[in-house]
Amino acid sequence: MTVAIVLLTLFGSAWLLAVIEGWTVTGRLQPAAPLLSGLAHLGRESIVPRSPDRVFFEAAPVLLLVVAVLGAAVLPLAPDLVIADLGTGALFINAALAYVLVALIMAGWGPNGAYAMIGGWRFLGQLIAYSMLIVMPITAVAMRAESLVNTAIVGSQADLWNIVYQPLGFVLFYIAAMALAFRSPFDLPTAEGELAGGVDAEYTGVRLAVLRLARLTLVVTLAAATTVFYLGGWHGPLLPPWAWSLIKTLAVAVSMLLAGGYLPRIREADLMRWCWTLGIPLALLNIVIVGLLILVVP
Amino acid sequence: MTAVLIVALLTGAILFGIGVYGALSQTNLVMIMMGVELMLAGAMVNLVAFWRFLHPKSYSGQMFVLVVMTVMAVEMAVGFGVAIARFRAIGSVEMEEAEDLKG
Amino acid sequence: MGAQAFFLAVFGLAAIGFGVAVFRTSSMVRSALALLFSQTAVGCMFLVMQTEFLGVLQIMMMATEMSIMAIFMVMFMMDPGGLGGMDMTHQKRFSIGAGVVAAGAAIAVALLADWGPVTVQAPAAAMQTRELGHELLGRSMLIFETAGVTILTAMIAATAVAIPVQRLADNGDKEVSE
Amino acid sequence: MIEVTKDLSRSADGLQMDWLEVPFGPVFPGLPGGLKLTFTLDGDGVTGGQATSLAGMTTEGEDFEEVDAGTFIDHLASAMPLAPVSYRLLACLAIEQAAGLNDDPATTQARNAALERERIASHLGWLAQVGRQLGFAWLTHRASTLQLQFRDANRNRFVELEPALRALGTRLGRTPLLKARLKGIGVLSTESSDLRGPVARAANEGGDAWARLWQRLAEISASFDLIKGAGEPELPSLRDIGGVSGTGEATVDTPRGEANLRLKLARGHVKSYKLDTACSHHIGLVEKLVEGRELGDALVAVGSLDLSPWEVIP
Repeated sequence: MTVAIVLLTLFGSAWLLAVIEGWTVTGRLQPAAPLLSGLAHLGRESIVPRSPDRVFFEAAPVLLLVVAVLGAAVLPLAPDLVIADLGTGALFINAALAYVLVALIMAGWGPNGAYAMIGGWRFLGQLIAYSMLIVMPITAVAMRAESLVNTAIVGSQADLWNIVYQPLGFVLFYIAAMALAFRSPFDLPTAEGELAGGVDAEYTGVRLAVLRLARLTLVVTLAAATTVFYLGGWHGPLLPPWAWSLIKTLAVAVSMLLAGGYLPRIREADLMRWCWTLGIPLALLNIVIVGLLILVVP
Repeated sequence: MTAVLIVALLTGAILFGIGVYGALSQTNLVMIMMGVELMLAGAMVNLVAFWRFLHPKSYSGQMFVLVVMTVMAVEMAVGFGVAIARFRAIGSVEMEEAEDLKG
Repeated sequence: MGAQAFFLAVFGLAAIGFGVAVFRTSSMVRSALALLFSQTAVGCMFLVMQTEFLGVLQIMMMATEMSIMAIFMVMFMMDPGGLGGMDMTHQKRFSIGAGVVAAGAAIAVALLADWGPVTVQAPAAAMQTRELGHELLGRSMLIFETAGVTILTAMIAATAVAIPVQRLADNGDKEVSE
Repeated sequence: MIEVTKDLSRSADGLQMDWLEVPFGPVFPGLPGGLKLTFTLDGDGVTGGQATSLAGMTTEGEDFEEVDAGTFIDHLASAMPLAPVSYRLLACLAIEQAAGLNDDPATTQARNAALERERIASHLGWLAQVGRQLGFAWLTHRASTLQLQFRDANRNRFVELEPALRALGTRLGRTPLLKARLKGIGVLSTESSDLRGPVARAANEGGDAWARLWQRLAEISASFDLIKGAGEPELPSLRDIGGVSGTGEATVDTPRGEANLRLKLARGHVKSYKLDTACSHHIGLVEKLVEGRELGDALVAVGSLDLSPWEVIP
């Protein structure tokens, strides 16, 4: 039962996100647009390039979707509304989302195209930049909750949200999450101006529909993770718990979606240099600060 | 109950066997390293099986698994460092063309 | 207990299947990703054996590690796409023999040895993580630190070896690094 | 494997890898349509590049049968869709100079106002294209809407649009990541041969994509003041010259640089002409610009030259 609810909320918010994205791009609010474009994709011809690596070409969009859903499996929407409350839930999110890279390498190598291949391997470089900035803030969050269980993490934020307790960690995690979901300022693998769509340039028909759904669900999962780690999950005054986590997740997801339109794409060399020389020291500083706060302020 | 332990140990043994075959049969340094990775994976399966079914009290078993994971990472890092230097020197990392490294 | 044995066998067969695929495919990236999924199956075996932290760690690490191996394979192999279908092996008979002997020895030990009492119930996952934490920072603090330092030295050594040697401007000084 | 990699060329880090010949074809998003780049890629580093234009004017002056002056002007203007007004003005000046008419101030002022208006529109079009290349959605949307409003705006419409234009300039100055993206990309030193127009003027302030961006923004505001000073901008049209013959030459500073036209007039018909544009020289710069660069930087460098494939005369 909880599985159905969580999946419903996941794909419902992905659909809401698609409506909002359509609204910002075309300026018209059409609730049915995502469904219609999804059906339209089903109707279109699904082209397979010459001598592709067929297994990778077919598996990549599905793997991306499975990874996004798997990541959401450990995120609690309410104290009892979580599919699998694992003992190492916080780490499991990162373990699941590490396969976004595998899906993109498959999507890059599969279609046997120069743009897609370059896009795929570029995301490997991007991973080397952002992966530390996801794990270290999670460590700081787990330190405060003294446990890796997600419900305990949300429970520890009952009186003071983590965004207030460790703002530095929130900023780093938010940036790394956008880099992981290859959203706009970090859309190196699907750079429209440099690689003409890169990784998802070769996909048409039903595979493109699955890929688009997977990318939106990935943003929702990352937004839900940010809510659980930093915005005090289901805590909130009047509304029932699941409503609060839904509102916060949608707010974070929409902000991730729209923040990119106002920034040019970052250079890969800059991304790596700043993440390593600036990001990692800050993340370590964040861990030290949280450690001091826990020990000094009971 | 020991059946589960036996299944785990068999899997570890077979993975180890595949790793040995791979490491010895392949001509390319990178493939040999993949063989070694498979061997280490087989070893790790055995380690976890031993910890889970025989000595769940002493956590040094799990500690050992972490050390094996570190070995995997270190072996890959240094292996690729050497492979890059080798590739720059003679343009190939094939083992059959490595006679010039003989002592 | 039957379910655990069943799932363990399922993931074990998956790991072995992908492991065999690693050396049978001609396409290098497919072989690297086969190894990736073999390691993920091994990670799932850890989860089935209720050692959750190790399983999640294995799954997480192997995704990135094997992807990096994939790009190195593309760099260093003759026909990475595997369209040419070349055979890249030598001394096949000897290695099959060695593989069978190694596996046979391990299987013999597994079957013949008397493993004694097998515990049925493993500690809870959160408790395991806590205990492992105490072990890491308690008794085996030294091992944990040396492992960390070893990774650091390996990173530095690998980068130092991989960086191209700049030809020093040989303005007469002897110390011209080749 | 040694024989496989023996004859491969060595890349920057000394490894012999096989390089890919990848076309960044005539309709690449973010590049002007008709411009075909062929890069030799070593991974995502560019080791060699070559630019050709598929939309350039093929017929040179030779096999050009005589044509009446008016149709010649329309022919030249329609052949250059990215800067029609400037080439119409160029043709009118050249023909009038051939006919020996002296220019009266009123029409010159109106023509210059039209030329400056097109300069603003062309630079806004370039900004929209750079926005699309950098994935900067706001800039693309903003610049293209402004361009449509400016294209055929009369003088009082100009005054209304001025604050929007100033806001665009300041907003670009404050955008994070833009300077890091454009600084030091596509550096063209001052002594590199035959630079023209904004690329040349930006050469002495650092000569990279960042300097070109600010040079074009400065030109937009400079043209803006010129238009406010001059009269009502209206399309340059040919004054009647009757059946005159002679040779004439004219130079106009188009938005992409000085273009020069030399033509021979016979009894009111244009016998032959020789056109030299800025883009035919700038397209030669691409090779040196992209050599040894990362793919993204190479494409941004080519985009910052603001090449118009139509104005490339082979």
